[in-house]
Order: sequence, then structure tokens, then C-alpha cells
Amino acid sequence: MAECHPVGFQWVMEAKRRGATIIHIDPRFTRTSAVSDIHVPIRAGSDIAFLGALVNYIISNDCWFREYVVNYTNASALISEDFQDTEDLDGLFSGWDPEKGQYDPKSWQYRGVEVSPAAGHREMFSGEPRSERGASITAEEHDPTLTDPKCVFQIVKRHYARYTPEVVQQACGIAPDLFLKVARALCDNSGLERTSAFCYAVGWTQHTVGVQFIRTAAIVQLLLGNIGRPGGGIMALRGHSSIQGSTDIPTLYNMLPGYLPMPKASYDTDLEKYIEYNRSASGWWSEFPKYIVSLLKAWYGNNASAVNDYCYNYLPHISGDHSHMVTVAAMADGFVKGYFVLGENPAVGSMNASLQRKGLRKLEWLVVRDFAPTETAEFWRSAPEVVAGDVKPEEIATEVFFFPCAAHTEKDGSFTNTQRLLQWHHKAIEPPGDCRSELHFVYHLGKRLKELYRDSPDSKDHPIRDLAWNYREIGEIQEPDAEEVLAEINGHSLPDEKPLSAYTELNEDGSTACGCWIYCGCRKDGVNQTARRTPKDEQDWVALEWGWAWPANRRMLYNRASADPEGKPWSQRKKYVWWDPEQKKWTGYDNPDCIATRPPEYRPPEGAQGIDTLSGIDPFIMQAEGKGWLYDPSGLLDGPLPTHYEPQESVLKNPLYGQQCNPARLEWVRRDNPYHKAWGDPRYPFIATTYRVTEHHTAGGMSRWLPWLNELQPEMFVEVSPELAGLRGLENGGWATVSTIRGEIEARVLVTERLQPLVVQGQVMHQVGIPYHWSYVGRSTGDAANELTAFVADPNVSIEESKAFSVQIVAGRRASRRRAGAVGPLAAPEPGQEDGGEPSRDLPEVRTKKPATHGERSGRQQQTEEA
Amino acid sequence: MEPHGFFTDTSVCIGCKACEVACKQWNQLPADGAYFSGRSYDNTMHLESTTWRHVAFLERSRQLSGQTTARPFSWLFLSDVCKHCNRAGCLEACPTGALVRTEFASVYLQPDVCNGCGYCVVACPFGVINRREDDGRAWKCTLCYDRQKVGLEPACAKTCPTDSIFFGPVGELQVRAQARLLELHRKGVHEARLYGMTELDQPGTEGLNAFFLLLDRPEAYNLPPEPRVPTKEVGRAWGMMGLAAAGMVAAAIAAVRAGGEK
Amino acid sequence: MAADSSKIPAWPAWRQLANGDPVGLGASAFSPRSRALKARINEADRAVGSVCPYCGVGCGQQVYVKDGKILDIEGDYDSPISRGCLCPKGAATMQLVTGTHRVKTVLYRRPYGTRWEEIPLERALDLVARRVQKTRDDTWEDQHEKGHPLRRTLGIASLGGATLDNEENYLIKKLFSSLGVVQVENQARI
Amino acid sequence: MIGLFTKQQATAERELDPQLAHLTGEAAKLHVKHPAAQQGVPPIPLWQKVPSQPGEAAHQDYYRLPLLKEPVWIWSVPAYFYLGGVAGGSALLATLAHGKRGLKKLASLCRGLAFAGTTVGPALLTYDLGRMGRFLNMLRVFRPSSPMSVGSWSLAGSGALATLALIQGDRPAAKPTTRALAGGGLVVSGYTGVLLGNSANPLWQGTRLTLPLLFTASAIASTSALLELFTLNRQEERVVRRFGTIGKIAEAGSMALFELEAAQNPEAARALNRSKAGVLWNGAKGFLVAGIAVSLLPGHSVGKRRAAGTLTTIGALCLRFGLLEAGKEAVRDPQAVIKAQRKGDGR
Repeated sequence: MAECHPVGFQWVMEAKRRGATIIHIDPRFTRTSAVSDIHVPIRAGSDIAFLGALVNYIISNDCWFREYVVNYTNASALISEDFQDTEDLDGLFSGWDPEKGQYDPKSWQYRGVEVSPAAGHREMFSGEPRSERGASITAEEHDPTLTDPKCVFQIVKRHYARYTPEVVQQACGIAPDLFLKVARALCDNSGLERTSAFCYAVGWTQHTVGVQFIRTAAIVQLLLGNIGRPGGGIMALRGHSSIQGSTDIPTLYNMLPGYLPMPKASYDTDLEKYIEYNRSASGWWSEFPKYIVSLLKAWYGNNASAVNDYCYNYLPHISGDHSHMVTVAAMADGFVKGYFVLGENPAVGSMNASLQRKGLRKLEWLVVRDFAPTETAEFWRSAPEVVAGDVKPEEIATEVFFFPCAAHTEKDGSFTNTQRLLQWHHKAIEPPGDCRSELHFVYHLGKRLKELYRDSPDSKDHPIRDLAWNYREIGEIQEPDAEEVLAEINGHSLPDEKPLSAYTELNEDGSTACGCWIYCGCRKDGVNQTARRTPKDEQDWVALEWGWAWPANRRMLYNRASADPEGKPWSQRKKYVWWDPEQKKWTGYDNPDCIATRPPEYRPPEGAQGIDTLSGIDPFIMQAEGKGWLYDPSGLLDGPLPTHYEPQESVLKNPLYGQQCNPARLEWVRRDNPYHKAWGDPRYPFIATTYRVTEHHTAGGMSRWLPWLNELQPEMFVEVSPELAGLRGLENGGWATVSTIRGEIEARVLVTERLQPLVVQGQVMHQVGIPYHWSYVGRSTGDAANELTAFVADPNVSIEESKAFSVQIVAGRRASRRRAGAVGPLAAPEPGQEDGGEPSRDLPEVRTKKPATHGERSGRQQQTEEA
Repeated sequence: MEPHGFFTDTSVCIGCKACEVACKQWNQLPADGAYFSGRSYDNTMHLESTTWRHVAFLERSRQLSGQTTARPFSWLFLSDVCKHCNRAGCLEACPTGALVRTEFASVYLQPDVCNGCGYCVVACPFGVINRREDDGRAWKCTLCYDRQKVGLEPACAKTCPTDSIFFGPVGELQVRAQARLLELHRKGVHEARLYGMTELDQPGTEGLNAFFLLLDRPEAYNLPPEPRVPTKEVGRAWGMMGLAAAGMVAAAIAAVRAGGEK
Repeated sequence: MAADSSKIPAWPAWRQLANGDPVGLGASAFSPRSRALKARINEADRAVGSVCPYCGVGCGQQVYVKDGKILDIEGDYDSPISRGCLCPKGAATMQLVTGTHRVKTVLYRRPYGTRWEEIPLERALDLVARRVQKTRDDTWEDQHEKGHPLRRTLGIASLGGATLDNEENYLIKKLFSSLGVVQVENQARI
Repeated sequence: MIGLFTKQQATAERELDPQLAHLTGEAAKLHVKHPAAQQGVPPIPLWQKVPSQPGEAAHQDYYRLPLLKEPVWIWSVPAYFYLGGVAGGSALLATLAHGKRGLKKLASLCRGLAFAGTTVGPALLTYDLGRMGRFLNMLRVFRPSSPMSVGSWSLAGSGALATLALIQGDRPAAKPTTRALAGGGLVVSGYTGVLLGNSANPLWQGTRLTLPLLFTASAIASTSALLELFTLNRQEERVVRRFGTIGKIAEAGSMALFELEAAQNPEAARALNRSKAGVLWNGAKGFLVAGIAVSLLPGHSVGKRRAAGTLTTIGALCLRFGLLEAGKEAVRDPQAVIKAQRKGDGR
């Protein structure tokens, strides 16, 4: 955190000053470790074993917060009789479908009722039959004593029983006493008077079980009562100025603004079905119709009306996974013709960079927008495979447009930071030359397309013709008015066009328009709330008057949980929001995350529907039953409970189950994306993990051109322990060549005790640290870490695994510039794997999974497979 | 005007180098060029005419008291800067008056006066100031004299995320430093010590306006253990010169006498 | 200590005599420039409230502007998030937005080309619009063979958004969805 | 266009675009011709050990990096040291020889040398300045704390007096001028020793007491050695020989004392026998001894006199260049600073 979010880290130091214990768990000893009380070096990719052992410790030592767990989580819910755990199936849950190669989550459901998830793969629950789907949760069966062997609490307890300190040593290479020190510190600091927080970044997400890493932390925090209370929570430290915003207003394939799912080709065939399949009968998602209708009104204005389903059929339909890696694979196979790259640099920042560039070579046209031509814009002339002569510019047909972008100081707009806070940045100066904002680019591109399609009779072109696309143009450069766009996002009533002040004002009858329901209120009363800058010293510590946080300017989610079931603060030290019996409403430092006038004693009556099903003690209002999920009955593709699986390319056999890797993981079996052996590949004996350093930013587009930063970290380097250096004859400051079957890179070596070998299952494990900032253009260049990584991903969110994979490292500058993306595997792929023999990643029933879904047969056939 | 300065508390430094960049940004200093030094994450290595804040990175195969690690190891950082000594060698050696003591007690180098005689370079007991050959003049930290004049705090102190660099009236800084030292000692961090805070700590400079809290010996951070400002001792040298001059006169008289005889 | 420059003669040595200052370490040695010195942000036309463009913490920035050019960018004390602090990248924002590395014209690489060419912005936009239209029309999928509606193109994809403003992401999603482009992705997937 | 946007080279400039930014910061005018450090040309050798395991950890330091900055002075500074010494010595002789029958030629010769020294000297100093145009700033203030300031004023004064003396020649009225000149001369020949001693340089600071002696003694030797090269009458010759003999003995003596004082900081003293500095310092000793030896040879031939003069002169030059080089050499070893300051303090 001190490495990549130093200013956010000032609050950790503030806490430390006030006596907090800082625990840092990381394969490396970083700038964070340097000021932490405890540093725990962990084998990259083994976090679930560690966190699972915490769950086990908390339950077996009775450190859990009973009143919180019983009332605020689904611990008491009874689970379907058919459910079988990984304990019973050697690493698989019940419901595995060998044909489809995926889980059918039916057997994971609550007894008596099928709930749909608040987020995640809601489509899993759109399949027939859906009669009881999302039915009023009152039908759910509970065991408040938490003793029924089929209740969530007992299932969780059994599932993690084998996650002992010894297993932690076996899987993570962490000594039991060190683990116990951490466990004790965490439990001692949780309860009525104290709370503990978890912070993570992509070190948790970039794994084939990334989502489950975070789920495990959620279980720990729910058991300890650390969610929805000040000083608690699980904080994602996000790496870009508006990466949160680009998820809320998603430039992501599977969502519409406000986490509304994209229409699925197979069933969301019209608005009625779309709503039926995606709304929930209980919980907040019962409000679903209001949000989609208001969105359609915002997009298609007066053309959207009840008679034409509010132009619902203008929306494109997805038919499976259209995420980044799937798209690039399809690109490499020639199915994608045109590509917009806006302020991103996949040729450096995305996994298996040479496959990324192969995709770019197969395009008809490419548009790149950035400060200066990045590696992505320059792929056709200075990429390694071009230098190597495997590819010639004269043979690359791609037409490339590079548009210079405007800086944030040259345009108005809002960023949403990692804590969901929208902050407005004002234009300071005019952009130079032909530099323009993306707002300008997209708006004027849209105007041109509307012109091109103006007279088209073709029904496919109606969406463009009917698109509401009128924004005020400012100045010579005709910059569209960003605040007008924000006004559209915030929404207004119709026809009088009064700005809305909260998403509770939205309607499903077309009388409101709103571009993103969770952002509704960001321009309350027509005032740009995101531009509020009331000095911190002129308001309390929650600082509600600085910027605007979604939803409803709420600074802490689930904050209903900061009060006990009766609505009284758990303790004075930790009071945040509470029920005021006089005023008959919830009040406190923050905007309460519940229905403000719903008393704690309210219980839903029989047959209650919609948000009336939320009782007065339900803090997690987005969930169908208002509870925090220790156990995940739906929404995840790889199981209801986090389970330790090894990375795709590991050095170890899974110490816990016969199933080596996440059975539901996404693989791309293709010549340009070969894999190492499942474990113990003698050619690639070391663990590698990639990361950033303070002095540079992600793929370097905003840092490798700046001399003030380059002088601080001038060259690509790798970090190894003195032990590994001794083993491989590496010298500090000298050169090393790091290779995988996909590529080889050269880098300077820093030999340092900040990395250390771990003893796991009696073997010494060496880890190689690889920063990923550098590549072949800019004022500071070097080989890119992502030349090494592979396409392989978490099934839930299609995020790749770059935080744990196997490599070889040797001394000297020996890297060939050959790349799997250009010439295929650099070594024999998975020897002894052709026949599916040992070592195998999967149990026999999983092995039958056809790699087809993702991989060679990508592109159109594959894209529409699920339809 | 009250003396103002820096208290740099290395025990909360996270080595982010924001101070180095903020200083270059505010003063619009050029970069030193890209050179990979192999010295942990320290690639600028020392204070220079173009680097007025420098962060040192110490890797030690020794535990830091109060810290739990899997093996004995610690990583220390220190943001070094001109010390703005109460008796400043550079200031007292400067023959042109380019170096002056400001109303804030800081030592300011007037770039419009300096003629690059280079005497300050050898007179600084900390190796801070240096002459930039292609510019011809000597340069060093100004303690953001321009900012102080309008009541702003120096760029490095402002940007420091963890308040490792703390700016203020030296009197208050000393109180703060003492409190911090006691707190650390109470927590069992016995290696914590103050460097150059008062004349008692450092008679050779009569105390620094930019002083430090260290977690290891000064020399481990490339700080002199007991620096002495040369001008404090120059008196006897002048005496010796007087003596020598007298001898010279005597020699000359003797010689001329020798010539006088027939 | 502060020197009253007005009636003291210009030559510092004289000033030493006038001030009765035998050591000449302080005020008497000041140059007129030093006496007049002020922080440059004092002459700023205005300070513009902004937000750091690097990571997700969202530190407050103040952009000082004079005559349409940037004087200085530093942290915003008022921000409850950053309290005036910036990290090295944030502190280098000035160099990022006013740096010589910035390209100011549209560059074009024709198919099989070996070099960049500069082309006018308007023309580039026209060309891109026509490419989009052609690719969209060529690769349009109206229905799946099973009869499900698709109403989309898989021939066009977009990547990026985490470094952009919410308003920009909104227009991207709005326009591209209406074009039938579903392969819209960004760094959040990475 | 081609190549323009490929790999942009590493740069050490500010790289701020004047179209977008105001370049009015404190150091915005700090002139950069070449990067301080270019890639591939390390200013300081790459560190090849494991940082936390630096090998002989006997005495701690920071990656063996120099703690102090090397003196930046160039050849013209030691050259001036020599010239200043000669000027001082000559000024003194000129005064004492003034109006003495039989020493007229010597007196005027000395006035000439004093004049040359005090006018060429400043030129040499100016040549070393980073900003030559600002050499007059040397007289901008008077700082008693700065030997260089004191020296500058004395040098300027002596220069003026030497000029006046030259004009006045040997008429009686010149007596006060030459007296004053002698005073200035004494300072000019000796202050350079104080100047070096007044530094943080471990070698020079450690020898600050003997440096003035050394410089003054060497001034006597240098003056006489130079005079020995000219044609002199018997009487003058005797004066110069006596002056020289005392000077050479004094120089030899003070060199010995200097080495004794230096030896108190062995790390620094080592510099006197290392690399370039070692050659020059030992050269200085050798030539001085040779000079003495030759002058002790029997006979009074002009050749012998000139030989001795030449050897001593070379020795005197080596001495001053040697001292500068040794000063540079001494700071390259951080322990020269650390050990001297840390007297076994075991914290």
C-alpha cells in the first residue's frame, strides 16, 4: 500500500501512531513492510489457505461475534440437502457438469427458496424453471441455534476445519507461530470496542481464484463483525484515477450503468423477460425495473416509450464472455476488425503481451488515444518480434490512428476514486494543438455516425438515429459540456426535466430519465455535488461535503451494521449510525444504508414483496434477504465457499485436494498461449509475481516519459533473494534473463533479502519479483513483464493470473526476442500432458472439459456458443 | 522572525521519494539523468547541485526493535537535505555574499550573485552544496525561501504523505522531536536517536535547522558522526600564519643583512 | 534582520559599514532580487481545483494558472483524503501535463506503412467514422441461428476507461452500445 | 517524421514545454548542457554486493559513497598559490632592499615580481570561476570569516600597491608604499594555507595548523628559487642564497610537520601517497631535497645556482598541485571523514 498508494497510506500511519497494529502479508518485503509491525512473507497464490486458516481459528477458538453473525449474516440459513462440499468430493463441489465443464449451482441454494445474487453472474439464475426465483425470502428456512449440520455456519465450520496452522505452513511457507501471532492480533482487535480492516489490491484479484480470495476475507470480516462499522471493512486499493467510475458506469461488456446486466441473447429477449429474469422479488434489486427504464429514457429520450419497450430492443445482446482476453484471442484469430484503445496500453499492461500484439496485427484499423504513442500504438515497428525479424512492418495491414489526448487539467470532468467518491476536476487551460478529451472524441465521432446513418431505413441503424446526442458545444474546439453529461447521468423528471435528488425518485413508467441510477443525486438540486470542496477543517471527520459518494452520498456501505439489532451503537467508541426513537428515523454521522424510517423492530409480514421484505435488522439491503453472505448460494461460478486451488502454473501439488486448480478457471489452449506443467516443471522451477513500484505508474504511459520519475527508477529490474542469486550465479546490479514458454526478458538484478526463499513441504521455494512498468518505447525502456504471463483467468470476472506463475531465471543477457505470439511455444508445451497424464490440473471428471469454449475456436462461433 | 526548519523523522518515512520530485517540481530543477546504481531503490545516491532532497535506502540484515519479520531484516529510509546549520561552513566561507542567512535563519544561495568560486563546496561538512560545472554556479536547498516569504511551507514538507518531513518553527520542532524520541524509546525502539538538534548534540555546527531522528548510526545514512564547521577553528590557523609571517620577515631581514656586509 | 533596502547604498560592502555589520553574513549581503523574491504562485490568475490523475486514491490538487499557462501543480490542503500531500507521481503531474513528450497532432500509419504521417484532426475523425460504419455493416449480427436477437457487431471492440472521466465512460458506453458494440472493456478487468 | 516517436532517449532536462508551462522556478535558469549522468557512463561504480550484506562491515558507511564533495578547483588555483607566494616573498624583499646600495637591481626585480604576482594571480583565480564575468563580486562584501574574502581584499590591495610601487621605483618617497606592500605580501603568501585549512576536507582540516607554515615557508623558498634564475650581482646573490637556504630548510621542516599532523588521520593521510596526489607530493619532496643538495655543492657557478632554483621551483609547484590532488583523493574514502570524527563511539 505504501508502494502504490502512499498518500492513502498516510491514514495507516495515522492509525499506527494511535496504536494500531499494522500487519503486512506479501511475498516481498516492501516499503509497506518496512513500517509494519508484522511482515509475513507468503507464497504467491496461497492466500486462501492462509485466510481459510483464519476462519478456522476464529470459529474453533470462538472468537466470532455471535450477535452480529446471527443477525446480520446468513449463518443460520439451511442449505439444500443435495449440497456436497469439497471435503466430500476431493476439491469439487456438488453440481459439476462434466459436459459443460462448469457448475450447476442448483444444489448450493438455500432450502426452500432460490435467491439471485446482488452482483456477479445473475444470468446463472435466469435459466428455467424460475417460478420461485427470488421469491420472498420469508420462505427461507433458518436454524438460529446454528447447530443444524446443514446450516451455513456448520458448513463453513466443516469446510475450513482442515485449514490448520500446519496446512498454512504446507501451503504458504509460513511458520505456525507467525500465523498464530497474526490470528491473535486480528481477533484481539475485533469485537464491540475495536474493528480491523483489510486492504488489498491486484495482488488478490489477479489469480484464477481471485474473487474467492476476497470472499474469504469477507467471511473473516463478517465472523468478526468488521463490516459496516467504522475502522472495519475490506478496502480495494484501485490503481487508476477513475477505475471505480469505469466499473460503475461500466466500459465493461457485461454491464450497463449501475450494475444492470447486459441483455443476454438466450433469454433476455424482450424488456418483460429481461426484467423478469433480472429483478429480484425481495431486497433492493426488486427496484430493478425503475433503473433500466430510466436508463433507456436517458439514452433514447422521447423515442423511448412504453409502446416500444422504451427501445429496449436497441440494446445489443451478449452471448457469453466478451471480456478483454476473449476479445483479443478472437482478434488474433481475425474475428475483430476495428479496435479503440483509449488511455490504456495493453501491449505492456495486459498478460501475454505478444498475443496482444498478434491481435493488433490482425486488425483492419486501430485507434489509440494517449499523451504520446505508446507500445500499443507502436506495435508495428518496434515490438520485440519485429526487432527479431519474425514480423515485418511491411506485412502488417493494420491502419493505425494516434489521437493526442487532453490532460485532466485541460477538461472538466469527474473521477470516482477507490472509496466510491466522485470528485470534479475543473479545466485549467486549453488543450494544445489537436489534443482533445475523450468526451470530445466520442461526441464528435457520434455526431458523424449519426450523420452517416441519418437516412438509413435499416432497422439495425435506428439505435443511432434515435440516440439522444445533443450536448452544448463550448468554445472553438466545440468541447461538449461535461456538466450536461453529468446532469444526464444524475437524471431528471419528465417532461419537466427537473433534476432528481435520489434514486428513490426513479419510476418505471418512463416519467424519469437517469443515466446511472447509483449516481442519481450527484447533481442534486441542479448543483454539481461532485465539485463540492468544503475544507476538511470546516466539517466533521466523515466529510460529507467533500465531493459526492454513491449511493446517496453514503460514505460507508452497510453502515446499518454499526448499530446492534435494536438500533443502538455497539459501543460509544464505534458509533456511526443509529436509530433515533424520538425522530423515529435512522441518524448518525453518515447517511444510513437502510430505509431511513424503517424501525429496527420491523419484520416483513407474510407475503411481503420488494423492499418490504427487508427487515429492520437487515444491513445488506442489496442482498435478496438483506444478510451478509458467509456462504454464497448463487452468483459465483466456482463454488459457494472459497477453496484453496493452486495457480495454473505452480511449483506445488495442491496440498489440500486432488483437484489442483480452480476447476471453473478460464483457459486458452492455443499455440500462441502455451502453458507450463501444472506443477514441478523442471524447466520453470521458480515462482514469479509481478507488481508496481512507487516511482512508476502501471504500464508506464504516464510515467516512463517523465525524467523526474525515470531518474528514480531508471531501468527494468527483477528482485531475487541472495539464496536464489547464489543458486543461479546472479550478481546485484548485473543482468538476468527470465523466461517462460511464452517469452524471455532481460532485466537488471537487485539481489536483496527483501525476497526470501520459503520452505514449503520440505522443499525450498524461490520467488522472483518482477515489476511490470517497462517496455520498448518511452524515455525509460526495458523488457515487459507481461511478455512472460499467460491468458488464464478467474471464471467469475475473467481477470488474468499474473500474480503467481512459474519461470526460469539465469544470469546474463540471453533473451531471444522470439515470442509465442509470433512463433508459437518457445519450448515443448506441457511434456507428458498430451495424453492428459500426471501431473494434471484436474480430476478426471473435470478433465473432460472441452478447451473449446475459450481458445482456438474463439471468435464468432465461440462467442455465440452459449446462446 | 522565528527560525524555521525541518524535523525529518525517519521512523515514519516510507521512502516514496515524493519529496525529491516535489522539490524538483517546485524549483524546476533538471533530472540527474537515468543511472541504475544497484543500491537498493536509491538511484540518485547523494545530494547534488540538481538534487536538493535525496532519499537514502538502507537494507540491513538486522531486525528493527518492535518489528516482527520472518528473518532478521529491516529497511530504513532517510530523506536527506541541506541542514541549514546554525554555524554554516558554506555561508561563512562564501567570499561574494552569495550565501546569506535569511530572516528565517535558513542559509540561502543567491543565484544572481554566486560566481562559482567553489569555496563553499569544500567548506560544507555534510557534502551538501556543489558547483554545477555546466552552469558554473553552486546550488543547494533554499528551504523554499520564496515560499516561506509568502507564508507557504516548503514543497517537500507539504507533499510528504506521512509527515516524515515536518516543517515549522525550530523551537516547536525540537519539542515535537523530543516527544517522538521518548515515545519510540517507550515502545522499545532503543536505536532511535536525534541527530544535530541542538548545539549540545552537535557542537561542531551549533545545531541544525534541519535535524533528524535516526534509527541507526549517522554514517549508515552517509551523515558525518561529528561534523565540525571549519570556520569555528580557523582562528588558530590565522595565528600560525602570523607566526610564519614573522618568521618570514626575520628571514628576509637576515638575508638582506647578509647582502649588506662587504 | 530584514534589510531596509531603500536608502542604503547599492554596494553591499558600503551597506556593511552603514549597518555596522562587520561579518556581512546577513541582510547587508542581500541582492535586490532576493529582497523582492516571492513564490511564483503569488502571481497566479487563479488556482483551479483538480484531482490527481494517477491512482485511485483521488488526492486533491491545485492547478495554478497564469496567462493560460500552468505555473505550478501541488496538493490541496482542504482535501480530507490527501490533506495537501502527493506521492512522487502526483508531484510530477506538472511534468506529465506540460511535458515536451506530449504529441500535439494526429498521427496516421497507413496499412503496411513504415512511418507515421501527420493528418488533420477533422479528417482523422471522418476516416474513423467511416471505418466504424463499414466494419459495423460488414460484421452485423441481427439474430442468432436459434432466433435469439443479437443486434450487435463483434467486429469492433474498445478498451480503456479507468483513466477517463465518468462522463467520458458514459458517452463511450452509450454510443458504442447503440452501435451494437458489446466488446467494451477497460483496466478494471486487469 | 520517422523515428521521431520511436524510443525517446533518456533525458536529464526539465522537459517542460514553454507553451504550456511557466519556467520561472528558483532553479529554472540552472543551465544544463549535458546530463549529470549518462546511461552506460556511471559516475559512480555500480554496487555489486547484496545491500544488506556489504562484506567487511568493520566500519559502517553508505555503500562506500563519498560523504563529502571533491574540491572543484582546477589547475589555475594551485598555480595561483605558487604565484601568490612568490609575490608575497618578493614584496617583502623589495621593501627591505629598498634604497640599499648594491641591491637596487634586486629591489626592482622584486617589485616587478610582486606586481606580476598580484596581477596575474587574480587572472588565474578568475579563470577558475564558474562565472568569470562575476569576478568583481569577490569584493562585493568583506567577510572576516572567509579566508578567501580576506585574501581577495589583500590581493586587491597588494595589487594596487605593487602597481604604485612599480611606478614610484626606488625614489625615497616610495618607502611607505613598499612598507604597506610588504604587509599585504605577507598575507598573500600565507593566507592560502589558512584557506585550505578552513575546509571540511579531512586532509586539509586535519592539517590546518601546519598549512600556513608550509605555504609561508614555501613562499620564501619559491621566491628565492625564482630569483636564483636571474642574473644577480655577488651581493644580491648572497641575499638570495641566504633567503633561499632559510626558505628551503623551513619548507622541508614544515613538510615534515605537515605529515606529522596529517598522520593523526591515517585514512586521510593515505591520500598523500595515493595515485596522482602521491606522485606530486613525493615529487615535491624529491625536488626540494634535490634543490637543497645542488645548492650545497661546492662552487659558485651560475649554472649550479640556476639548477638549484629550477629544482626548487618545480618542487614548490608540485607541492601546491599535490596538496589539491590529495584533498580530492582524501574525500573519496568516506572513512577518512567518519573514522576521524567517530573516536570509538560505539553507539
